Amino acid sequence: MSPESTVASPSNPPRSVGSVFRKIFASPLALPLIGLIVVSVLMGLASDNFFSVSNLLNVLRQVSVVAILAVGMTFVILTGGIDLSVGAVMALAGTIAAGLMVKMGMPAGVGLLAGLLVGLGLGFFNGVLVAWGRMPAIIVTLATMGIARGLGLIYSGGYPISGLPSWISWFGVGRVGIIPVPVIAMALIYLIAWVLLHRTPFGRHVYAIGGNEVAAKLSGVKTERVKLAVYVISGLTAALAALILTGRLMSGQPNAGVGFELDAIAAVVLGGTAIAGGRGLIFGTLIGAVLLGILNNGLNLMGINPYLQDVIKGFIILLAIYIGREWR
Amino acid sequence: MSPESTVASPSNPPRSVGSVFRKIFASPLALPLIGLIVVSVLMGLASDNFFSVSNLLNVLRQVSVVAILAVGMTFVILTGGIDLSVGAVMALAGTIAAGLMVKMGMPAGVGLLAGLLVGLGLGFFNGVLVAWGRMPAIIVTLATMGIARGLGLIYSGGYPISGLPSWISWFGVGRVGIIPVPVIAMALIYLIAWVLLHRTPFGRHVYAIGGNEVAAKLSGVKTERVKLAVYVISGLTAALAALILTGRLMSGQPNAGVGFELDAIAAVVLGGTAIAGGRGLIFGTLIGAVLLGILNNGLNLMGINPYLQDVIKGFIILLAIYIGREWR
Amino acid sequence: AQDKKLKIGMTFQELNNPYFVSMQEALNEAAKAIGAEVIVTDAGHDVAKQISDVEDMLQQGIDILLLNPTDSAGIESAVTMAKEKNVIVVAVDANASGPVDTFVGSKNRDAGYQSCKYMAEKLGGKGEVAILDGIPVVPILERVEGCKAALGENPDIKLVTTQNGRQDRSVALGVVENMIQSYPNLAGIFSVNDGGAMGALAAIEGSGKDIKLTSVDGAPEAVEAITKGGAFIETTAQFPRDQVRVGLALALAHKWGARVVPAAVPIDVRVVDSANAKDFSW
Amino acid sequence: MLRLEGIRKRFGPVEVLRGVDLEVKAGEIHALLGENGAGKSTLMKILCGILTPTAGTIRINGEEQHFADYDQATAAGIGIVFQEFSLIPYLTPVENMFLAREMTTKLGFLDRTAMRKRAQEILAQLDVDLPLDVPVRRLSVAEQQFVEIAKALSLNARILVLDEPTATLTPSETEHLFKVMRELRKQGVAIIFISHHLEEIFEICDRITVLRDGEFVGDSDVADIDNDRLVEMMVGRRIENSFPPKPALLPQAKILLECEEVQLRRGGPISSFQLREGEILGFAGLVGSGRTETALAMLGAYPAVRCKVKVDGQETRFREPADGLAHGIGLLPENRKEEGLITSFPILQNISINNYAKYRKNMWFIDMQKELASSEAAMKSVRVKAPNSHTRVDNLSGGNQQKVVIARWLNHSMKVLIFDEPTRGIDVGAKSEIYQLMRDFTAKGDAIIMISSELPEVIGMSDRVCVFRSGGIVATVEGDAITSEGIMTHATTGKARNVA
Ligand SMILES: Nc1ncnc2c1ncn2[C@@H]1O[C@H](COP(=O)(O)OP(=O)(O)OP(=O)(O)O)[C@@H](O)[C@H]1O
Ligand SMILES: Nc1ncnc2c1ncn2[C@@H]1O[C@H](COP(=O)(O)OP(=O)(O)OP(=O)(O)O)[C@@H](O)[C@H]1O
Ligand SMILES: [Mg+2]
Ligand SMILES: [Mg+2]
Repeated sequence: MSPESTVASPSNPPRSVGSVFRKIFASPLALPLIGLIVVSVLMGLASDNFFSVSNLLNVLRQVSVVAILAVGMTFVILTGGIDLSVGAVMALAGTIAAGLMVKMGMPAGVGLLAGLLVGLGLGFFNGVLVAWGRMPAIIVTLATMGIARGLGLIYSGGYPISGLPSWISWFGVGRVGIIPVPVIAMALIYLIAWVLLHRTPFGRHVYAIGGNEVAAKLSGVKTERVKLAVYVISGLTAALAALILTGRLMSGQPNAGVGFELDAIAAVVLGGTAIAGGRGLIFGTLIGAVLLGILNNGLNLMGINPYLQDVIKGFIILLAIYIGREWR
Repeated sequence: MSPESTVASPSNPPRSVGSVFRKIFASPLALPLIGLIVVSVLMGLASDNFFSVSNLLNVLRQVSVVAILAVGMTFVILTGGIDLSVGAVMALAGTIAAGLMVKMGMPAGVGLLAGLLVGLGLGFFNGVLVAWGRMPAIIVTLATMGIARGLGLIYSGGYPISGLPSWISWFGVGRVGIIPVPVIAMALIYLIAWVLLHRTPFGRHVYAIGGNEVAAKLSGVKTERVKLAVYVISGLTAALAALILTGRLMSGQPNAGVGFELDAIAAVVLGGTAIAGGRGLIFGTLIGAVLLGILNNGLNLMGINPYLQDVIKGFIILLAIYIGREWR
Repeated sequence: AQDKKLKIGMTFQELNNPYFVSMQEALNEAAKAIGAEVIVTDAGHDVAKQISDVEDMLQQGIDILLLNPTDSAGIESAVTMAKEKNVIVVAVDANASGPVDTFVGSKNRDAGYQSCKYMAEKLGGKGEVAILDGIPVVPILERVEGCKAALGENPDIKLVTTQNGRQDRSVALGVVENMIQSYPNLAGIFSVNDGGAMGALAAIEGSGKDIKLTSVDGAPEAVEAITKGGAFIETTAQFPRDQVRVGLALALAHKWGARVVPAAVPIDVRVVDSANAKDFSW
Repeated sequence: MLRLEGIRKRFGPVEVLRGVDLEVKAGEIHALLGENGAGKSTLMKILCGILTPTAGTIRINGEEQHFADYDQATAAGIGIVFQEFSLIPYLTPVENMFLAREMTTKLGFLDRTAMRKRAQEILAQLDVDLPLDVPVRRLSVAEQQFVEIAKALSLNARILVLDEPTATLTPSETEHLFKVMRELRKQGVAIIFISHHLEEIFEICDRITVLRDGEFVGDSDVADIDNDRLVEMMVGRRIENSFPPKPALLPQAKILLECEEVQLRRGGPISSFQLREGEILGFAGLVGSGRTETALAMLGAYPAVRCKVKVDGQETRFREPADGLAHGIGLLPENRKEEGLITSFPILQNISINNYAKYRKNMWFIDMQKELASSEAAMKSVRVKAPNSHTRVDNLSGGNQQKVVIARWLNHSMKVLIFDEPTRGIDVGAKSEIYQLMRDFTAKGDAIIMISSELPEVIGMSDRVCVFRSGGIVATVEGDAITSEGIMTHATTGKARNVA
């Protein structure tokens, strides 16, 4: 943004071993990755259990819910928007899905479908208001957050909804080989997101809108539709996260996921995506989410006083962002 | 932002009754104000108690804490930043102030001063990282939020700190005539903020940075210092809000103010300030904060089911923003 | 307010927890029986909002305030204000500072003590245990205190860690998963409430380890899990409905002019385990 | 081929186009001329469906057209290069060129090889060599300009609108652009060309249409008109010699600003220069020769490797432009929209933004009356065309925006002004006024550094000229040595570096 940041870049880098290395280093993923490695090593030194396979899979499984929310958040932030409703939408989707199965005795498929529709519907609602209503995303999604939480509580009457068919837990705790199902789901969703962002016109348009919305519109990008789509995607990933969370908790929880939106945003920004939009990589978000998960896990493993954990986490996030700030 | 939205402003408005009316209507304050009036009338119709003097003063007193936080938030948002740490900073300032008085037996003045210093210090911390560290405000202040909460809990051991000298309650529940002290404090702070924003070079620079930071910098505005200043102001208003809150709660509460940052942001945006910065009026923020307070109060007075209140509040906020969106 | 219908206001620290929801249900039933009007608010764990809620209720002219404070010290000014308006104030579940007429609440220290004593017995008096803490408010802190006292009576039981699950199922799940990773020999977990315990249960089941879980509350889900058998072996039940019923009764007694109403009515807690879980409900 | 008839457009109470006609034939380069704010860009936006006219018709090949948006216009064969850039800064040239009309494989995925190939074809047709894999924000202004043109051409436009494309180009690049335009003309493309450089009109255009204050003034074949007549049509009066006379340089003039040892990049050339009171020092060179960076480095707005500055003989270090301001040195940036204007402010506050020391009241407060009076005077002195000083700057025409930024600095009591491309996008009439204002400024003993890519301006205005090449000053010429041959030789000798 500042005049200094517009420094000439090497055009047509010469191919050599050094330059390959430099190119890796020049990738926007490099710094989040370095942050991840540094934090992992620190955690490994401080706690013997950290680097066990079972613990690493444990971290990935814990991370999966926020990481999946962060996929939708990445799309939204790339267009220069924000979605504060993801945690509440996730809770509502899980609650409705569980409620339909348990309270209304519907087949599980109907419940899951309804959960997805809740996510899509609220995403659509956000998207329409932001894109055509031209209302600021932060306030639209804040309002949606309140609405979704309220609806979840009304529907459930404040009680968590348990008594789900036991196979639902497969989504949360199942494994394929040794890999937990949530981790596989997360990997798949990230792959799809990457293809969407980097191999389709839609992805280009997402980046273009974040880069310069007026110019994108002038070039013929259907900015409203693209913006609608990113909020719908965010609603969809929230519903998918709900599925995994429901499998993990084996119940529909209207108050689940409070504050998850902030974790998802932190993951996106830690991953190197510019909060103003236009720049960022989806795998950066994955790195950011894992970084946050490792912080939680490692500090827990070390048995640090929980109050102190918040403080340490805050400083480490600051440090990670500071190191990586050139890319922002 | 769209080409069409940049409508010409009235040129040399002719003086006539119609045009005075039009001018009032053309002020960016008009729409928030209309929203406020409409909601008030609705609430008045729905509940007999709403329009009593005692209830209106009651609403203003309830609003005061968030309204004061929203002053600092307005400065920050005008520069294009955001401060998610205000709620946590407020809690920490109150906790430290109470702790010094009660646990360490210091004179009340020292405690209050320490509270203010906590606010200033954390604001300074945010400001330095955002201005000179060039880190995104959303993530810096998110981290500060975690740090401040953690510190408050560590300091207090998780217990609220009570046993304050009873005169402290004057700040929260005292009255001058029939006007509650928090309301007077709020009015004073808004006046000072208005003068700062509209009658001093500093205020112009705040708006300029939000309008175009690069241009402001190249034309000789000390953008870093101004940005530092707005975060310090935000920390200061958080500390002032803490004083009133402590008076109301008669204790230092490390858990107080969770989510207040979102209320403050909602007040700012409802008041017509552009979330991207550069445009907005401080009295709009006051209107926004009062609107939120009236919603809470009115829905309570009507005895609406608390779950449903969230939903209704969400929709009314959306409606208010939709009506007022032309100014954004 | 022309007709002299009795107005009862109750402010809850939160209403997305079955414990408080069942209180609300009991209140509605009781009020219906005596033909009173009920106003309910949800503070969402925010004292400042709770004070505002009380202020709003006072504007509506309530006669009785049943107060479930999210923070005992912080709510004092609301109590004072209510008393200034001659409203009868009864604190329910957690006490409040200030001129409260009566406090009705569980013996929280006892609850923590009994849960952890039960666990210690089932562990044969030895092994590593952990505490899953919650939001730092007085009742929760008392439960932890009670638990630690019970554990302290067993020299071979080692309290290896205390982590905060924020009484939230999803947070607790992750925290307990990590606990299990870092303390492979963990034999028991005490959760300060059933919400956190349900998350801990999911984590324990996911790990496939033999870890015994006890908790406080007696929530339907917890009771169901205990009935089924498994890791969740005990919850020390509170009686939320009875707390409200007793609280309302005492408030009415005040209203009718009784002068020797007890200032505090501790409500007993009861150990619920697989033996008696079938027959227990709030 | 294209006929616009009776086009009218009003924005609120202001009617900016009042019945304009325009007729363009296939294979013709048609100049659209007029003062700043005459309505040229507005008319072109209407042609492209971005604005809807209040009245009037658009006909293409005799058929009446109503474009709801730019897409429909492009479908009808219209392509435009906007006055303000419309590229996405973080996307590469190829991505920008095919934005919103990406080529895809049968499965709906991007066909990146095909797009790259097509982009290379178009660029080859333009004879332009660009790095294709870096985000466009890293390209020079000229390179960005060619990306814009390539983007418009990738639509196979039959009608191509170029709104002041040469404002940001150096002569050699302009020449290059003209070659491309001639080629396109041969292919039967109709080109509408907007420029304030009249010599360009005579060089390349076939016909002209002139607007004044939103009205159609007349049209003509270029062959039938001369420079003076053209200016008269545009401005409504005659303009004499546009450069004010150069005063004699005092030999004992004090040195106001001295720059010893500026090095922009590690290993790059080291330059130095002196600025004397009462003079205009020109910075000439090709685009990318480091003029802007040198100026920014002096003010601490660009991280140079080395930069030693002396003000009034005192060694000084500027960490940011505010330090320069405190020493009486101000900068008019080259890019008004991104670096100059506070777009959310009205004209008034854009002028007063950095000048509050002048309007102070009771120590801390702004004297609003003084602010208004002084800023309005400044606004008048550069003749900003706007209803009043409360008009928002984003509603102004490009040239008028530039004038607002100039007014900001002329209203200041500065000792040294660095004007980076001061007349970019300014019409002929206003240009000579600005030249006069610059001379008035130096006549008080103050000095100006003028960075300019317009050779005639450099020659006409500068008392001395520093010529830049690849990041440093290679020569300083003075007096009669200031000739276009002289400057160009210095600017290009050695490794001739042609951006385009
Ligand atoms: N935003 C930018 N990011 C990276 N490199 C840039 C940027 N702008 C210019 N450059 C490069 O920096 C070098 C010097 O540019 P600069 O703008 O200082 O040149 P200049 O001589 O002032 O030319 P002009 O003002 O005519 O564009 C050029 O190589 C150019 O490609
Ligand atoms: N959106 C708008 N709202 C109000 N007025 C506008 C708007 N856009 C342009 N104008 C006004 O219309 C007039 C014509 O502007 P336009 O940009 O077409 O001028 P131009 O001939 O291209 O000038 P230049 O040579 O400076 O680029 C100007 O007076 C400008 O202030
Ligand atoms: Mg123009
Ligand atoms: Mg330049």
